[in-house]
Amino acid sequence: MATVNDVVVKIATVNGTGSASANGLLMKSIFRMGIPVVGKNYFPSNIQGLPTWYEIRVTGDGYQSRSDRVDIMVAMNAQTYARDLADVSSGGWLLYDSTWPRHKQLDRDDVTVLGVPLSRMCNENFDGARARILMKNIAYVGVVAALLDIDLDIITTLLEETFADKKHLVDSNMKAIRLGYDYARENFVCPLACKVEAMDGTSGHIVIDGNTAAGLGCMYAGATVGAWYPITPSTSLMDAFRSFCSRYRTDPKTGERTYCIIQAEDELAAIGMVLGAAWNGARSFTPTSGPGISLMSEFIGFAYYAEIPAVIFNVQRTGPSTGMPTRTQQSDILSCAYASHGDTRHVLLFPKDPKECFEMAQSAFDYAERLQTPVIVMSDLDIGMNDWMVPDFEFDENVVRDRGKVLSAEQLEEMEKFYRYMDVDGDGIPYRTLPGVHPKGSYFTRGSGHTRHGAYTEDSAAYQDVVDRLLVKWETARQTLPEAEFEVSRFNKAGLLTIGSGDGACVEARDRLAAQKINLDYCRVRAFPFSDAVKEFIDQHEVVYVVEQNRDAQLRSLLLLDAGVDPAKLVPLLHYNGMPLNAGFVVDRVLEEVARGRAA
Amino acid sequence: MATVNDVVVKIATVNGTGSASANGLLMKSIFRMGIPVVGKNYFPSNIQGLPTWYEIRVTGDGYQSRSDRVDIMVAMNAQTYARDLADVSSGGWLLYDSTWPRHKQLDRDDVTVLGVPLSRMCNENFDGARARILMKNIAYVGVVAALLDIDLDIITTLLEETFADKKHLVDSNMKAIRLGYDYARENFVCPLACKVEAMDGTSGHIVIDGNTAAGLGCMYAGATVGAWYPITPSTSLMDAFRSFCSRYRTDPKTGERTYCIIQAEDELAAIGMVLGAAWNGARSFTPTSGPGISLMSEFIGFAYYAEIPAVIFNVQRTGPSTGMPTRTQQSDILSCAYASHGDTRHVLLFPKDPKECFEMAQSAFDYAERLQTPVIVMSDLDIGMNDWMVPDFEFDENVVRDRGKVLSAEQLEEMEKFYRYMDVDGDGIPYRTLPGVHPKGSYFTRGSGHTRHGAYTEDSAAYQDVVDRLLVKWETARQTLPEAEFEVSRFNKAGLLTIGSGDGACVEARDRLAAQKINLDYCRVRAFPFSDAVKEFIDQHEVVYVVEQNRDAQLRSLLLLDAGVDPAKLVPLLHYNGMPLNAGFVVDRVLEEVARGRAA
Amino acid sequence: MSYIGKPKVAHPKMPKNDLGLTARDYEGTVSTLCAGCGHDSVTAAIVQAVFELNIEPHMLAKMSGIGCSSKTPAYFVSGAHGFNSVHGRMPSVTTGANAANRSLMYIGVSGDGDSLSIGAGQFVHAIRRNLNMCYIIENNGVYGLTKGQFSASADIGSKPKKGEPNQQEPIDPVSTALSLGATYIARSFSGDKEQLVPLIQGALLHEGFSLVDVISPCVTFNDHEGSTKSYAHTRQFYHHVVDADFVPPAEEIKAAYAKGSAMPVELHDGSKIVLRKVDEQYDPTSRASAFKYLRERFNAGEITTGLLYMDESRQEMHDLMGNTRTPMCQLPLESLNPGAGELKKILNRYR
Amino acid sequence: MSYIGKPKVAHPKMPKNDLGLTARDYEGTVSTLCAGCGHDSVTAAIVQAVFELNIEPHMLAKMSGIGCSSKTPAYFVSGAHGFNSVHGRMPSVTTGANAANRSLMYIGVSGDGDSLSIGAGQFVHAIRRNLNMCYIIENNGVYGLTKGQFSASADIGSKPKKGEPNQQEPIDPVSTALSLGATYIARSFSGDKEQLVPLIQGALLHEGFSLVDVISPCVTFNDHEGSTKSYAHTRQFYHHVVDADFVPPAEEIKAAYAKGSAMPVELHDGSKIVLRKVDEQYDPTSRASAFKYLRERFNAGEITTGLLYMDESRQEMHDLMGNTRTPMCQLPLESLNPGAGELKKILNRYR
Ligand SMILES: Cc1ncc(C[n+]2csc(CCOP(=O)(O)OP(=O)(O)O)c2C)c(N)n1
Ligand SMILES: Cc1ncc(C[n+]2csc(CCOP(=O)(O)OP(=O)(O)O)c2C)c(N)n1
Ligand code: SF4
Ligand code: SF4
Ligand SMILES: [Mg+2]
Ligand SMILES: [Mg+2]
Repeated sequence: MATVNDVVVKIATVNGTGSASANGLLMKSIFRMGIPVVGKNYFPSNIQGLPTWYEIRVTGDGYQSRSDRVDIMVAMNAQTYARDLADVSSGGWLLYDSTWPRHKQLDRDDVTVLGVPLSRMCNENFDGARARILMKNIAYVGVVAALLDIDLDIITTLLEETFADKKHLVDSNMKAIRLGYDYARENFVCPLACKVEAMDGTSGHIVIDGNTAAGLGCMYAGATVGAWYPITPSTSLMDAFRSFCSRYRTDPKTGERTYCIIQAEDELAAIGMVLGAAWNGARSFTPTSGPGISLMSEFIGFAYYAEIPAVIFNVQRTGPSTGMPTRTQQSDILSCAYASHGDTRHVLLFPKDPKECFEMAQSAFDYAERLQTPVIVMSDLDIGMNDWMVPDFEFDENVVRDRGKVLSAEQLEEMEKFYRYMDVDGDGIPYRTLPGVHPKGSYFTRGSGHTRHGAYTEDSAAYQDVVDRLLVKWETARQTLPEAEFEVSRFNKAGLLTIGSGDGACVEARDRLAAQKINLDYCRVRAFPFSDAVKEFIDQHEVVYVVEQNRDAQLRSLLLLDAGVDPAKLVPLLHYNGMPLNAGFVVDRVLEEVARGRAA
Repeated sequence: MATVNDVVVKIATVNGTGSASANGLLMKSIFRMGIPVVGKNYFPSNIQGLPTWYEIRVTGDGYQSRSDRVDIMVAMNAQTYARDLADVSSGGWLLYDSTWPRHKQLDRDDVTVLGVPLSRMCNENFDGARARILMKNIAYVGVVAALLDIDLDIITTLLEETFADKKHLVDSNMKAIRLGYDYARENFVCPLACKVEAMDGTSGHIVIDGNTAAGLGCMYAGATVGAWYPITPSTSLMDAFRSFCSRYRTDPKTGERTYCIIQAEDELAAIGMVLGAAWNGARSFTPTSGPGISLMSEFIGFAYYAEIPAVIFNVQRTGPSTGMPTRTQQSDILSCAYASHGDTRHVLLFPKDPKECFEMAQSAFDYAERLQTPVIVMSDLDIGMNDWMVPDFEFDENVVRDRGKVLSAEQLEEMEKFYRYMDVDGDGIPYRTLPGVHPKGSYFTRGSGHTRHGAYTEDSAAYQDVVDRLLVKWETARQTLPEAEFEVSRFNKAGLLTIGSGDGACVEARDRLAAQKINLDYCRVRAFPFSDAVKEFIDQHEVVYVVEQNRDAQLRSLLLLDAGVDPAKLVPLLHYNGMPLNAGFVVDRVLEEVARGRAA
Repeated sequence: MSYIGKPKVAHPKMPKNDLGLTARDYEGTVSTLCAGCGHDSVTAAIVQAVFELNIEPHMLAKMSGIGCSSKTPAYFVSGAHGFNSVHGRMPSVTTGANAANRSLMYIGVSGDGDSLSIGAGQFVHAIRRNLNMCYIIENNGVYGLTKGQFSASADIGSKPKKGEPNQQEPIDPVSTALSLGATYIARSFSGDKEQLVPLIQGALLHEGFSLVDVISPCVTFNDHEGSTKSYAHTRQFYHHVVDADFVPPAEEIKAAYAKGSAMPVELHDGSKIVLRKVDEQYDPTSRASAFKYLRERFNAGEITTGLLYMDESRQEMHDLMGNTRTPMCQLPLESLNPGAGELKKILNRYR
Repeated sequence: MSYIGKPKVAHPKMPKNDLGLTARDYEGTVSTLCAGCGHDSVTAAIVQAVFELNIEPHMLAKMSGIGCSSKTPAYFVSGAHGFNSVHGRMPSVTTGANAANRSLMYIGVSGDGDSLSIGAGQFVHAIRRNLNMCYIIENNGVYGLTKGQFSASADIGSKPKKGEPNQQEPIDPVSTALSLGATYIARSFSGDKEQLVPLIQGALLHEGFSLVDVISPCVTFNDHEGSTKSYAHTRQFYHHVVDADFVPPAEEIKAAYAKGSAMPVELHDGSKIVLRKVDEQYDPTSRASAFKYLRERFNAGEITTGLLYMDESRQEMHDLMGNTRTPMCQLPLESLNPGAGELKKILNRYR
């Protein structure tokens, strides 16, 4: 099938061989041609020597999720050759390094195999083992460029930007590109039937990963204290924050820093530091992943009960326990919503992509300070570590950020007496004071039983008074948090509901299903507790397919518990094998349910 | 109102003054008269000098929960005098130490105040500050004995048993008892209208607390490794295990021990030790409370996924965070059911009293070993630290305990190859091997992604295969665990459902409601996941009142998620101020709901 | 835990400090600890120390974990903010608090259970960062609040009230801190206020991590015969090696030091600690020799006390990082981002 | 992590140990670490050590946490059971495992991140219990698996690949272990198999807690110039003080020791460790002097290696508790309760 700007290229290599930059170059060059792209990286949980894949979906119609097919497989890893060949869609192509012989027995009739002697060419043209390996990767970019008809000028420009000060590297890279490009043009019919063509689909967009976006968001939010313990896939969030801050928050003259990043000894300490800093009035945060959340849970409960703001980024990965650290999932929803023993519940935000990571990284601090409670931004590996094409981020300098109810020295001066946990405004949110501001503001923060006045108590009524007020605050949160996104028509009886990185696949699935005359309304939830509108959305439909990336229908569980909706209406569509969600899965599962007689 | 064997005595003292033994003596003497009693201790979270209360309910009809009235208040603490007087039910009595004057302004017309110069009497009759304080407590026992008509011979016997080798202590204690007793008989009309009379309501029963019972159960279960970190209210469980083991598991000749108790450095370590020991085939356990569960959650998820047996006793206390460590609640239900990040769920057992603590302490090991997963016994402070009158424990020496699917050296010898995570029997439970048993049994236990063969994997299908099997195991657990207790009549449309220490109050509430012609069926759940019968019970009623001791309706939440019942049917009756549940609360709440038009 | 308020009537003739406050102004709510608990004496020493140092109450931050000892911040300086965190995690909270506001003075009160068992990791890492705080361990060899289990500082052979003597090697916070390079290490005894007060003062003013390990007997669970953390045992085997006097910036050192030589060390704010060597052999400036001495005395059954090690040369956490002196929490939010225009430029890197 | 199986064909002429096994029989699956990683050399040393010690593979328990280092137990002795626990918690799992079955031999492999940051508390307490295990830290100064952040053992001034040099005081596992009283403490280098193998053998046979701190460079993230945990730096500043030879029970000590004096120490199973002093000054039997020496050399920039401290006199965990020698997990369940009759008697106490 001949297509334009609708092709999926998957590259199989070995990690630690420098293929990442080659793959990035390939993706970027297509993006620079104005064509929307989706890039997904499937990498192992080790440092060097294991199979790794990169998948580029060229998607002229701008879909956001990974595809469910492979048109061109660049099979650079002998170890996974069989599996890679099997993965190619019928009618597709497989590119391999013909320097060495390959398993002919595995050949498929419906796949065209293209051999390019990449190693030989690079060995002949470059010196040194390391350079030869690197250049082999760049050479396959050249081959693919020829096969898809990617603009070589754009590649050149990209290389010039990357190696601004290193002209010789631009030259050697271009030489490798040329080797592949020319070989392909000489030996194969180029371009293939699936090819790319410059278009205007990317202006006003950038390509960025969610962790970088969140790190940038934290800087823009004015976060000053970041405490963390390294854990995949959240590590690059703090790396980004650090690199933006070292550029923009370091006095160029004195070298003095207006940010403080602490690599904690573990996650228990990281969250402790965040609480200490927030108690003192700094915007503080910690990025982590599942195991970190488990370790933080005692302190998260403390923050809920002592009412201390805290921003936590949970970049979710696959599985219980250590699981698959380099695969994606949305499986910490329940553990985050109810983290810690006792009656606790926590505000969650669900960004759908890097742009929302940037935005929610900022608003999370506002909510945390406004609500005086931990706010957990529920990202995942797919969003956090993959490159997404998203609209440009915006920042309005005139927006005054919400610092919540903090009493100033002047206000304290005028008060007769300050009581920490009084519901003065009826919204369940008390006033707080910061240490060092005014003598009248002092109080004793504690996770043990306390009264509305902030005094220690073991009295039943005084204790209950405070935990009951926290429920009032919860309802305030419900009104305060970002509203879900809806697409509703009057006629549809069924709806699709998802969160976060499920969005792309759901949007695409809706289009595909609509093409089959199955029309679904749509709701993308952005926060927990759920707004009234989410409940209404469910109430107004006969059936709602809840699409989420975990085994135990955790989002659906929260909907039952917090929105109090009818369980019979909520049909779980669960994807939890660690790969990012794709539209095909959603379409198939909806069709299955419809075939079983569910509403559509 | 004149009553026989239906009276509530509450004693207000200061902790650290030795009143605990006086109160125990009082309760025991009534029990020895054959009259059922309920004892509740309300103590502060400190060691000395703060108000503390002990409440003895004499309950000829054998109810198990605390009462909602106070007939006789023994007000020994000036600090809480006002509050204590206010607590007395109309028509009741207040006993105070008339050595010193008291707040006459506070007097109530409907309460009879009885002054006894306890301090003066004791100062005159005993030497030394410490003895005088202790004897003052014993003296009020004498007063109450006279007021209620408790048999002095029984008190004497009890003292003789307690101070078997210390005759002089028996004498001094009896002297103090006599001081109080005689003073009362001389100055008041004794006995009061509310009095006790010997009956035959306690034979075949003992008075014991749940932690002692659980510690005894662990010894009988053959537990050999106990790891723990002290935390109220679970500490006395390990103390009991230690004391039973030091008596019964220490070789009388060599002094060698067949048990190993490790005071861990914290709860993270305690659960790690339990897993290490269980992996090696020992029955191992840890007692803890809420904060400990939070800290253990990473390891609990590991055990779920790596399938390692572990027995955890969670003696629940009040509140999120440190909360009120000496008050009771059932508020860790959600955090235990879903402890840890990722898709995890855990088996819970809900003992209702010390007898079930003894039994479940044993069966918990069977379930853990059979199901190869953590089993959490959800006790609470009320059960664990209060004295309960319960039927004698039984132990059948002929019952062979279930050690689960562990391959022997012989079995391994005969196998071609052993694979750790294969579902050979279709019940979702694989076979395991123990280190050191046979070379063929060796495998690598890990919390990272693994295949059914036990090999490391990052493969989507192989990963999903294992977590899907865990769901099969979950269904096996559902069939395996102890069935709920039901009381069902054909005619009732409404039911009452509870767990654990909620039982006593619910049983009593049902009787009281029945007296008002409100008949409720009853279900006491004993395990999570819930059996099919629990679901049926709910399905068969129009409304089910779910009585639990937390703010967030956590049991009800689990019922929605795991039993998939109709939320509209489940009406939450929530009690969470830290005091043990009483029947009055249940009755009032049901009446409220009925008044609102709910089925009854 | 305060059922009873404490009357705050100061006698008009009570001495006042430079801020015009009396010692009363540095008290807290009434202690709920057992009568005679060592911790209450430490509380009193802290009150005196901060009173004399003229610390504005609200510029002091009182940090703690969980335990009888960790309750004590409620019992001193009511006018200071306090943070009673979770068990064993005071160091991390203090680290974050200090990161956010370096202008406050941090006093952390912990127990041997809180710091050496559940909190061992955080204790170690606060030292490693040279966190600017005064860290007091009220060391009684037991878990007081959970009723008397041995803690990790219990000595081999120390007897419990009932049961068997401890057999495990004790963790000595002082040697551990020496091995980790803490920059101010002192040991004292709750029963020796004279020694303790200046040690706390020095610890408060030292820029960096200051450890004050205070033997603070638990009268209820660990003050019987055979206990090596009892009042009697401590008094008997107590051995001062280097005492310290604290001299405020303005004052000159004029006291005459009878025993041993006196060595003044200047602190960052210009005040001084005068080390008075009681034992001439002892060198409080060398980790190696301090460690050796301590072990030898330990083996001889002695409890070495005083200002055991001091290093004014190492930078504290913020300075190691090159952070601004303005407290992070006081930086205006608007000043912390490069604006909309710069964002555009940043985005261009991602095209 | 084993995508490829490893062919297990042993050459017929390969040397066999007393059990008739070849070194091949002590290998594991193919390593997935970076080519040149120090950890792979430690793996090789372990293989040789256990091969030579004639350990039955299934009687060895391989314990670890999380990290590149913690993966290595998969790469040696496939025939042994392994427990790859969670990050930093290997010590507690090993404690429990040992509590249940004292008849196995325990080897724990950890990293500097795993042991000195998240695992610091558990590390400390395993030492305190004198847990009978061989604890190997594959110390590379960085977090390898999470891509090169400094660990707590990074030296002051050590340079990262990019970014700023480390400023924080390192945690030295050896000095920490000395301050805590570990009973066998060694340091070595992954590049010095000759020194490393007998140190591991001694550690395995020592009854009690044995620490082997192995400088094991991370070629990917910490082997560049300026890194103090690089091959080059370690080789340059490497300083043997006491080497050790392991002599099995049966054999007599007959080797002649050229440099320094030789001191045989008998182990519990009758085998011996012969300490060969390379540096006459060094005394491996005194915590105090060992600490002093180590600090002085450390200040001089040297990396002191060898068997640095040994104490055969202290009892290990079980013996401290007086536990039976029969593994707890092998006690028949029926033997562990006093029966129904005794239960009746027990209940009578509660009437
Ligand atoms: C996570 C957690 N585990 C256990 C406890 C129970 N607990 C409270 S205080 C304490 C020990 C206190 O000992 P220490 O720090 O020495 O203080 P002390 O009471 O002796 O002054 C323990 C174990 C807790 N509060 N939190
Ligand atoms: C609770 C938790 N936090 C963080 C991580 C991420 N993590 C994996 S390995 C590692 C550090 C490993 O460093 P080290 O122990 O020195 O081993 P190396 O890789 O250097 O051999 C970290 C932080 C994790 N697995 N679990
Ligand atoms: S129990 Fe011990 S530490 Fe706690 S208050 Fe009493 S004496 Fe002090
Ligand atoms: S990253 Fe470093 S520690 Fe990890 S395998 Fe590679 S070289 Fe070894
Ligand atoms: Mg203590
Ligand atoms: Mg490392």
